[in-house]
Formats: sequence, C-alpha cells, structure tokens
Amino acid sequence: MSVTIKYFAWLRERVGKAEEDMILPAGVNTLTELIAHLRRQGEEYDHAFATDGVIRAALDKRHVPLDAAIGGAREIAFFPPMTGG
Amino acid sequence: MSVTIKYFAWLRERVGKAEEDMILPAGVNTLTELIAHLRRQGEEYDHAFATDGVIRAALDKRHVPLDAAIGGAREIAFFPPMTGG
Amino acid sequence: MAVSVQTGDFDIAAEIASLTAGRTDIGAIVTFTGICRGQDDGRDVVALTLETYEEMAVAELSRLEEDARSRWPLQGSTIIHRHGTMQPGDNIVLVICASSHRQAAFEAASFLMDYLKTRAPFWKAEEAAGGEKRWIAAKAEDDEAADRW
Amino acid sequence: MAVSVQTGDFDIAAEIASLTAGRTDIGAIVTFTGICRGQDDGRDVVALTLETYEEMAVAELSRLEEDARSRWPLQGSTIIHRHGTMQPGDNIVLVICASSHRQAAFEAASFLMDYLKTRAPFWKAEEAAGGEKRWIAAKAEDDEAADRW
Repeated sequence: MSVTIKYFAWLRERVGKAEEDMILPAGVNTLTELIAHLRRQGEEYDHAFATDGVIRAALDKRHVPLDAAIGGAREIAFFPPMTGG
Repeated sequence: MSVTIKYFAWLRERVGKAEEDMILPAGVNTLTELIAHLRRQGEEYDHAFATDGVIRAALDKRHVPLDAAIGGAREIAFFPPMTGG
Repeated sequence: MAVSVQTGDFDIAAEIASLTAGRTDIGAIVTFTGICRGQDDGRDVVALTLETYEEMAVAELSRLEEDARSRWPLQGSTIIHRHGTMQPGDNIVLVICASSHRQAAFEAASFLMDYLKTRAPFWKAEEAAGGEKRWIAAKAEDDEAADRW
Repeated sequence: MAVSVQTGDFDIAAEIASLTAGRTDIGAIVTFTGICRGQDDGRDVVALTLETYEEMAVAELSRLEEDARSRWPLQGSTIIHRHGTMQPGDNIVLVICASSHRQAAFEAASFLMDYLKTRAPFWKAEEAAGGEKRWIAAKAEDDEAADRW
C-alpha cells in the first residue's frame, strides 16, 4: 500500500524534503514502527527523528499517538509540537 | 452646609426630580440618617426609599455604604443597583 | 488608558488601531462588545434606554481601569460605554485590553466587564413591543461574577 | 461558523459585521487578536514565518470550533489563522465568539485560543536582527493552559 508521508518545520528541514510516497514494508504497522524504519533509511532521517518524545503525528489530518496503527491511512504527517496562535 | 443630592433611574422617577440642593439639618451625619430625613419630606420620598437594602449611594462620585458619614461631601447620589454593561 | 462615556457609537477597528499604532510590543488584544438584544426573558424589546451618572461613570471606569492595570501587565486598555436610547443590534459597551500575552488580556477584559456591570453607574430601561417600559433588575449572577476576582 | 487559513490579513470589523448582520439575538462578542511582536525572550525579531499543514489546519480548527460550540451556547464564531511571513505588528490570528451572554463568549474564545495553540498545525520560525532564523519551541505553559478545559 502506498502512503504519502509529510514532514513539517524542522523535521522537514532535517529530512530534506516536504513529502514522499512510500510503500510500507511488511512489519510496519504502527507509527513507531514506521519511525524505526525511516531512521534506517539514512543519517538525515536518523537525525530528524532522534529527539524522542517530541515528534507528533497525524493520520489523514487527525492527531494520533505514535503507537497508533497506520491501518488504511493514505496520508501520514510528522511534525514538532505546534507553535501557532 | 449645602449639598447637592442626585437621584437616578426609578429612584429619580419616584422622587420626581433628578437633583436638589439642600442644607443638611443638624443630626444628619450619615447617609442612613439623610434617608430617614428625606422620607419625612413627603410620600414620594417615602415611596422612593421604601425598598430597604436595595438603594446604593455615592459621595462625591465614589461608592460608599449607607452608614458612611457624609462629612464634607458636596454631592450625594442615590440610585438602584447598577445594570450597565 | 482611555475611558469614554458617550451617546454615539464606537468603531472597534479604530479603537484597536489607536492602541497599537507604532507599537510592536503588543502580542494579544481582547475586545468585548456588548450589544442590545431584541429579546430579554422572552419579551420582545424595541428599545433600550441607558441612564448614567456621567461624571461618576467616567471616574469609576477610570478607577476600574487603574485596578486592572495594577493586576495584569497591560500595554493598553480602552473602555467605552454608551448612554441614551438604543435599538436591538446597537453597540452598548466596548472593552479592549492589550498585553504581551493572551492570558492577561483575556482575564483583564473579563474582570473589567464583571466589575463594570456591578460598579459603573448605568441603569437600563427596556421598552417592550407594547410600549411598556421597565427598569431592568440587577442580576445576582453579576454580583457573583464580580466577586470571583 | 467560519474557519479560514490564509496568507492575507483580516479585518476585525468586517468579520464581526458578518457574524452579526441582521441578527438581534447576540448580546456579547469577544474577539482575540494575536499579533507578531518585535521582541521575544529579549531578542529583536525582524520577521516571523508561519508554516502550516494547511488541509489539516482547516480540519483541526473546524473540529475545535465544533467542540467549542458543543460546550458553550454560541450564536456564531470565526477563526482565522494566517501563514507565511509576517513583520512585527502584523496580525497572526483572530478568534471571535458571539453569544447571548458574556461569560460564554469569553470562555469559548479563551478555550479556542488555548486549544489552537497546542493542536492547530502551525509552526513559527523567528528571524532575528542578525539574520539568524530559529524555530520557536513549544511552551509547557501552553499545554497547561489547554489542559484546564
């Protein structure tokens, strides 16, 4: 299944791209597992996700905890804590 | 000593005037004493001040309790609880 | 730092602009606008007349504003209260509080409104559809709201 | 009942007018305006860039608005959040809540701002006078403010 992964703010800068499409490999069912998978894709990913406990995520534009199952989501977003307002 | 007494809202309507000047008689030292004095001046005053515990007052444009001494105040105001805003 | 008791309407945008003109230290502005409603306690209201003790109103609103500024770090504040006769939909009162941070602006504006309701010398008389006029009674909940500060 | 995520500025007076047009049941309007400050933590700020996840921001602000409307009796509400690059003094965010009574309008506006700060997908990057750019860190006090509701 192909999903779109989006990155924002300093996570986007560290990863070096705003979004990418990806076929989720077998064994990647939760966002935590996806992060572990991404960190093995290169130093930029490893650096981007190194700050444990800070990264937030959304599935199809809704906040979810990192242990959430990806299920049939088509769009996954990772970002730092929000600072709007 | 001459003071100006002002009445507002339904107190003004019941007394039948917006203000009057008065020489305070001997023995009238507090607002409570002034009210008792006014109530003896006629039925309209008696009716206006009949609603015990509701009337508020100000001395020289500052809220004061009814047991306040009139002292050297030049302007005394009586009015119902405020309903602005 | 401006208090006005007036018969005419006010312009929120102009009032905000005059508080913020040339400044870059204000991060939060809260405004409260009180508006004349067309229904009150199930009665249709065709007009609302606000009586005031004008000199005391200006003095009391100024004291309330000083009080708010001593409790919260405000960079500016405005209180405008109208008197005279208004129709449903018309503006009655405007409070603006400007601060570096939102919480101070929210709290100060809410405080000013609660206090203004119980301390500023204004009295409302409602005119119902049938021509009957009645003085609005003060609400116990307004005293309670002011007591929480 | 209006949410907008936009690059352009907003006009408070026009937004209030569109909420109140033709209505006489609104008694209280509270607005909150967030403004770009020229100083932050003692640093001079020359520009502020707001990044957003726009589709989610619209969805999340709409959910927050629904939440507010389920908690308080609101007759109208507006949330406008800008993104892009702003200078000190520029407007960033506008929240308006209209209700029959002031307490509901104050609380709903304060709630929306607290939640918006921690849940709406916007990220601020400050540009200092020397040209240095840094992402602003989220504040623990913002989480605490949202937790009180």
